[in-house]
Amino acid sequence: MAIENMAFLIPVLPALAFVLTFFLGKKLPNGGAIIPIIAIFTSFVISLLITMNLLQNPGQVVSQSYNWFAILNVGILIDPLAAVMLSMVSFVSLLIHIYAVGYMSHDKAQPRYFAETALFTAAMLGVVLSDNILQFFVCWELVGLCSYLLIGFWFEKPSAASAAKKAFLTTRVGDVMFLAGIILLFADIFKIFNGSIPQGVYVLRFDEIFSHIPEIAALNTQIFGFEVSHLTLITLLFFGGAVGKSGQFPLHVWLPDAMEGPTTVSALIHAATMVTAGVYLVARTFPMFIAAPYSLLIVAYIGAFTALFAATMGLVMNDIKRILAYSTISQLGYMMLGLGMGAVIGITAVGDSLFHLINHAFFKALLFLCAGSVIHAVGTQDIRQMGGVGKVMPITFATMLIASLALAGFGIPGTSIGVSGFFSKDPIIEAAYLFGESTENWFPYLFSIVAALLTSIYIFRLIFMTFTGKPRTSYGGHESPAVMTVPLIILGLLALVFGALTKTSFGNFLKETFGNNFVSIDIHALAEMGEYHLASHGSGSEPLIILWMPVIVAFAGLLISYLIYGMRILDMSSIVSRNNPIYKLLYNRYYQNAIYTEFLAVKVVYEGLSLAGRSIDRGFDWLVNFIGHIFMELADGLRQLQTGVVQNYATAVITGVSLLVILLKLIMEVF
Amino acid sequence: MLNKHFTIMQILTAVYNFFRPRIAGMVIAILFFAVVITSIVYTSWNSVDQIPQNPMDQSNIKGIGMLIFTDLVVPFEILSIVLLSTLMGAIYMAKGDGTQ
Amino acid sequence: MEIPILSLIVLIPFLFSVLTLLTKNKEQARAVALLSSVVVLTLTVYMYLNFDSNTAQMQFQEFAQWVPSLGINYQLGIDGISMPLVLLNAIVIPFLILFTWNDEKNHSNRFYALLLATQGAVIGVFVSLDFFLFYVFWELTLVPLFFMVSIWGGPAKHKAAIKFFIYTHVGSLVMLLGIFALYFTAWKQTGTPNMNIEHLLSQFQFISDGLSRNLIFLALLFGFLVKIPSFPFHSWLPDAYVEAPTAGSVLFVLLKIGGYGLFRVSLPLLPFTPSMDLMVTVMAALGSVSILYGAFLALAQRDLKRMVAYSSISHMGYVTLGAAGLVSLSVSGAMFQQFSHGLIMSIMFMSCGVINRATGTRIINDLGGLAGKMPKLAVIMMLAFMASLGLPGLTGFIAEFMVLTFTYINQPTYVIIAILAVIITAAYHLWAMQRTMFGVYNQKFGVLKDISASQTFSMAIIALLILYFGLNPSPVLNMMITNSEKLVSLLAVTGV
Amino acid sequence: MIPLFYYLALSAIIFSIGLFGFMTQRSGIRMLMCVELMLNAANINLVAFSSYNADLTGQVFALYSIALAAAEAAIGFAILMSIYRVRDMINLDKINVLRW
Amino acid sequence: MVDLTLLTPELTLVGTGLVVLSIGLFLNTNAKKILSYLASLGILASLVLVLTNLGNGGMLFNETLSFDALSQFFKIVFLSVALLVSIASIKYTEGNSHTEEFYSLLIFATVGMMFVASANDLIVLFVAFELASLATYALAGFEKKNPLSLEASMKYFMIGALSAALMLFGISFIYGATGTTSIPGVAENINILLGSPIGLLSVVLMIAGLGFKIALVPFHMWAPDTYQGSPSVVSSLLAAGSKKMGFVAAFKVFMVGLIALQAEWTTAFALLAVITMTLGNIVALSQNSVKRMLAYSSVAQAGYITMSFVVMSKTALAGAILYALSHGFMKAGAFIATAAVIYMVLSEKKDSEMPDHIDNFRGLGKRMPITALCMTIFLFALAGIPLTAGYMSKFVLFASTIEAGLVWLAVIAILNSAISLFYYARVVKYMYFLSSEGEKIAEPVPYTVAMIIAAIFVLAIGFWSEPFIYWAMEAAKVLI
Repeated sequence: MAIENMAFLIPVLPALAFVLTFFLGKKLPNGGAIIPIIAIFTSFVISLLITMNLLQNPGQVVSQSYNWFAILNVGILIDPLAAVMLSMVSFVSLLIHIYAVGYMSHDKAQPRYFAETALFTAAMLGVVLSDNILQFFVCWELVGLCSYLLIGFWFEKPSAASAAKKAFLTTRVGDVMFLAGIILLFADIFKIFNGSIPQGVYVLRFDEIFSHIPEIAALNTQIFGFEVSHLTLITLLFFGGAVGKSGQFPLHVWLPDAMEGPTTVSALIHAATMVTAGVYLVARTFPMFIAAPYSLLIVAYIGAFTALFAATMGLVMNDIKRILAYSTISQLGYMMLGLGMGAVIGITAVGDSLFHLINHAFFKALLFLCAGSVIHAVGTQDIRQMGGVGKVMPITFATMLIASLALAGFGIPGTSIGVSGFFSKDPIIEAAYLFGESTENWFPYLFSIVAALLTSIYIFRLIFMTFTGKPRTSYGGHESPAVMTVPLIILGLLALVFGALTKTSFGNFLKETFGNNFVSIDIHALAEMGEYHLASHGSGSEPLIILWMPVIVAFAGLLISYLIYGMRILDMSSIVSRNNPIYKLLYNRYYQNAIYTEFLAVKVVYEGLSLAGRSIDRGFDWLVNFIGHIFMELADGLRQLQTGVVQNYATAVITGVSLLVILLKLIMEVF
Repeated sequence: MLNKHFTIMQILTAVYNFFRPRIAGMVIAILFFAVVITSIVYTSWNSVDQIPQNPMDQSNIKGIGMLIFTDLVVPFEILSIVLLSTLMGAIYMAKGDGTQ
Repeated sequence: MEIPILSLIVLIPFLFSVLTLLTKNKEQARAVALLSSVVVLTLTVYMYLNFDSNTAQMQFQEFAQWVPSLGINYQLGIDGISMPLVLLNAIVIPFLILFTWNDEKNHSNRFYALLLATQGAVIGVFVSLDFFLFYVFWELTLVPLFFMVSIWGGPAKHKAAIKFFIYTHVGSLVMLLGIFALYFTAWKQTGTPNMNIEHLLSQFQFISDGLSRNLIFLALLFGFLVKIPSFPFHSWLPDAYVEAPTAGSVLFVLLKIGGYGLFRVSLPLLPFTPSMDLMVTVMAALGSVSILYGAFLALAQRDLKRMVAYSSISHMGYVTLGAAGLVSLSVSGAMFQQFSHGLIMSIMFMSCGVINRATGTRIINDLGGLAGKMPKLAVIMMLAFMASLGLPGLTGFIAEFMVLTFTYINQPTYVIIAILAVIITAAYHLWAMQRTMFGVYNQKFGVLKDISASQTFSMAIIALLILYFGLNPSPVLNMMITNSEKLVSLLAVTGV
Repeated sequence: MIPLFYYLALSAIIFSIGLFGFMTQRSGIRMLMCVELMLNAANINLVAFSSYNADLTGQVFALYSIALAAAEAAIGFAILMSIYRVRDMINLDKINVLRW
Repeated sequence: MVDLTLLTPELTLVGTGLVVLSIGLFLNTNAKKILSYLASLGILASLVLVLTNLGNGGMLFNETLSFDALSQFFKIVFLSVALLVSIASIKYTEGNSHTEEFYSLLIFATVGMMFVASANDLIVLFVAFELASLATYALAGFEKKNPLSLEASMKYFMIGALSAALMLFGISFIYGATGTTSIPGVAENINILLGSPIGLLSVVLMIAGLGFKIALVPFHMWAPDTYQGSPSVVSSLLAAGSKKMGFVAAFKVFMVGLIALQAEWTTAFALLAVITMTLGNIVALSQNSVKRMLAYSSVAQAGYITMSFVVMSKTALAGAILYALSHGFMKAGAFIATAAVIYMVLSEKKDSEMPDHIDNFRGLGKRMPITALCMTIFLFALAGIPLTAGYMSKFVLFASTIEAGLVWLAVIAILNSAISLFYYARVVKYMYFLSSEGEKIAEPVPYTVAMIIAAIFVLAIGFWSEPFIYWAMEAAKVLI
């Protein structure tokens, strides 16, 4: 059992690496990259060992917690959910660090880069490990900080600096909602304990929260007229935080701009790890979601809509990284949809969406890294200027192709042949179908199918525009060095094989998450509270056509993009032009920029409230000065009384005497 | 003897011209006077009914003398200092520096 | 043997401030000043080490008769409320002196004398248990700052100094009225004049008519609110903070006597004021409004230092809000906010000072891309800005979290208003950070050299402290919690 | 015998005339005369009360106040003389350099 | 035999006055410096004598003179102010051929004040009052050549004479109604005054007479012009010395004599106190001449002390008495400091028309460090900053006003002292924060000595206030 008490090392080692690289980085070769690589490797090994242990006896969960301050604690919880995430995060981060050694080789601020990525990994591992909601929030914000620092890595570029600010602010809006959820949760628990929390009870720990779910659900408040249960409010506020972090519909604007940072950063943070933190939050607090009426439905709808919405925009992007960014948003939409399907398939939803999360991490990281090596070689990010890169960079082309196939999701349902993307996305679509069947609400299913179609269209558009055809501009493309291609190959293998191997064992491994020594909940009892009636049978019993639909759609997408971009048989100029309203709408990204920055941030907040506030403040200032001014005026006025003539003084004395007598006489009469 | 006959009108106008610039002072003085007179009138002074006439020596110099040097000797002494200091001050102020 | 440690801590700064006046040149003056602040620091640390943090009683008490016929005596003592604030002052002042180590100021011996005098006066306020002594030190804090702003201040220094002096003086005079009323009613009830704070507070509930109790409470509250400063009485702050030299602004920030008064005097009185819940809602409303108001105004500022001044108003709103929460952890959260605000704001003002001296301007739009030229400053300033906007892992977050979470229980509406301000706080901090540090470098500044060794050292140490207390607040927080439990228990007694 | 009231009325009248003169006269000497007038009015009062209360202190006080009046007159004229020497006029309403 | 030892302080003082006068006749001008030393020693001796027999009281000359804690306390005030003035005027009368006149007038004025302090009879009070006034008329006009000084003494004389007449008129009525002139005697048979309007008239007349000396509002018009015009040392005597004489006379007349008419004169004083305070403070805001500003500030301070008549509690009286003492030191010190500055200005350019203009104070911190420091102490004491005499006396006075429940009066007083902070801080600002091109000047020794003594006492009362408060309480017991 020695491995359990090594668990705290997982986040601590990368944090140590951050401190060392930050200060000693300059002196070491290529910015001291070796330190974080070693640290993350050890964390990966430890988490892998713990996962192995957990696989044997899933009931035995690692859980340690120590007193932090007042009634709050700091602790570690590794249950199947956390173990899987730990291994994925450390593994992907390790590969990307190795890749970054090559990618950042000629950048002069390498120590700072490696320090920040090491800190990011530590924070992300912290998020995954934490056993209470407060520590979760603390690491959650630290992850936000690292993304701010890394997006704004090349801070000389004003666009990078403003992108970083935009990213931090938008995620901050989500974090505020998350904080509000924690505050509401704490207040309710405080009420439940009616004012005095017994010694040694850590209020915000997950087991404590889950054990009080029934009481919290009982409390409800009036908001805008209709009755809302506190649990729904808390879960939706948590979901608000997840929307902010994972770039779901209203708060996704920052993710495309986050591409300003180096590609390895995009790969690590905006593909594999950070953005999935939102999904992980919903997964970690899944019992609360399932016990809260309506909240899972809202998760599902937003997830589905984002999937479609992002995919439409992905179609028209010309910058290679922005296409992948929208693809990430779309896939995250899928994961949220998967969790939302918990309303119909219960706990397995967590397994499905986590499975998609892990696979997506692999092939999306791979896509970004390939894009990185293409940009590294070609020098531009605009796919219209690329073409025929495949001949020059065979390995990158091959791995990119595998990743695209995985993303589109090719495979034979029912058998274990297929790309990992297929095995993870398919159950979600089937669950959507089941959801449609049981609640007559077909939107999620429709959105997911159309999104799948668009996904394969835009990914293969990218493949054909960059790798096939004649080179449109002259570039001295050369294959990336070994240090970059090796991680590509490893990720390529995983993208191909991982799905098939672990599709069943992954599912039931994750079922154990909420039934172990740390916390044991009866999902069905909670579901009743949430008014969700879980479908009795698992997926797989749909008619044949539904089973094959995802694969058909993937092929259709491949065919369409091959015709348009591969063979160039259709003349796209009529569609891809300014006057085509739909294209313009998509190209301008539904004018979000205009809505968010110009109107909301600048007009309403800045001009409206701040400048108004400043004028009020000037009013206060003027008031204080005015009082001072009155006294000076009065002083000059009264000063004139002193005429300097003796006779006037005498008159003043005498009048004073006579008036005083008369006045006193009056006052005496009155009182 | 008046070599010119002054008509009542001329006297009145002269009086008016005299008082016109000083009307304010006039009003205040009359106000003060009124206040003093009313307060005197409304007080009932318990004065003795008959001033004690001491038929044999009309003057009360002896009484005053006795009083000055028994009860009120302190003011007397202070008065001497007053006169001395006023004298000194007045001479200092009045004495020119011998030029004109 | 019982060395009068508290009197030493209060009197040494005054003594040395006179000594610095006599020194001839700058080198001697700053050496003497540093020596005095280091001595005070060691004494405070020694006191902190054997300070028992789980009793709310007064410790290290000292007593000496001063004016027996009026019941005034020289009485000092320290407990969980005042210990962290004394620690804050004792820690930051030496580094402040180090920070101003080599800027060429005229009359630098007067400068250091005033600095030490303020330190002595502020610590005096925190440790005095006699209301008369409390008021004397309270007034004494104004005089050296008035001189400091007027001599070494910015362009409009005279107006700002006079305005600050009179505004806070009126506030403290109204407080004096409250003290008189309390003092004399207690004198009438107990027959003997006694100026001890504990005694007066305990006599407060026996005052017969409710109206005078309300008036006394309001008069005292007004004095403290002007000093914090909270929303309606804050208009002296922007001018005073902006026109003061860097060291002056840092001293202003260390001047936490307003909040301290709130905890020492107002909260014990609260349960016995007749219209108590009105008072609590007023305090909570003022707190949350000043948070929002300060945040919005900070967003609208073009001058960096003025923005930091308004953000200080916004942060101090948490103190009033936390105090109004009337839960032991919300009150200790407010106390911790005082402590953390002192640390964070001192670095922010120091960095404003450095930028102003290096580039000659504080207008945010003219600055740009300083991170390239001044990396050390950039890192420290980044940490300070992050702490100030409430990033977890730093003291700012701990205080904000405790105040917001535990005040929500009694004052939900005002916490919701305050939460809105968190986004605006993040906005103006990031906007300022991005405009000054990142983006394209403004060539007209020519070559800029980074902050000097002494400045880096002092700012770095305070930054490390912020990090340390952010991660592990309990060394300071436990004593606050014990005291706030005692304060809040008074409420329970009266069945609130 | 003459009731006390008449004396008091007389002294009040004289006092008011003195007051009126003091307030309105421009020349310093006339103002001094008016001060003398007022002091003597007070003396009348004192003597009247002394005789009607059959108590001599009033008369002694009157004596003292006469001495004081003399002293005041002396210092008054000395000041006026030095003003005349410097300003060649003693219209006191012109002497208002010190004002506001 | 009547115990004359009580009278020794007054006698020594008169003795020194006469000796100074007579010796002065035989000395030539530059030898007259020893006269000033002699006079100061005389005053010091008298002060020491008062301090020695502080304990024993008693009545003299069948109750016309009473020696009790109150009179001793005020004698200390008068003598210490006179000492400060005499030390300062060593420099002022240097090379002046009439030093003996100056000093003897000063001494006789102080004698007058001392007799007023221990007067127990209206006649003694009036005569001593007149002695003090008459002596100071000549002092005010000491600079015969300077038209301003003459104008000042003229105004002072004219209004002084008028007020003397009014007071005499008042005393005559009191004598008439009560039949006696001894103050306790008046208190006994007050019934006529009580019942009839003449009581009200005599109260107002007495207020007018004494109000002139205290400089309450309607009767204060002379004060700014006289303080500005007359030599600074004399104005410090007037402001610090004779104003307090007015107060002790008022204490005796109203609190002992006309105690029964309390309703009338409390309302009168309440009215006058508020107006005096506010007018004094507000008009002082806009003054450019420091002496005139100090004049208005002493008018305002008189308003504060008059509050004790309204509150009528023992602590209030103790506060007023303590205020009288500390104001004596503060104001005398401030005027002497201004005298030093004027000396500096005049020594540079002879004919500056307004030597005490505030611009001349520019950069004083650099040019005359000791004067600047003492002036700052006095100004902050006048403003009421803690650890100074001003603060302690304001503390006791305002606190007692609250104790008596007159919260409105305390609030007005507090706001007034806030306003006063502005014009005091303004002078400090000129001294320390504005620079001037003048170079460091040797500060005249007598002025510095006087200022340092005053500053020491101001800080002493602020810091070790226990003895002073104790004596003030003792003095207050005499009245109530």
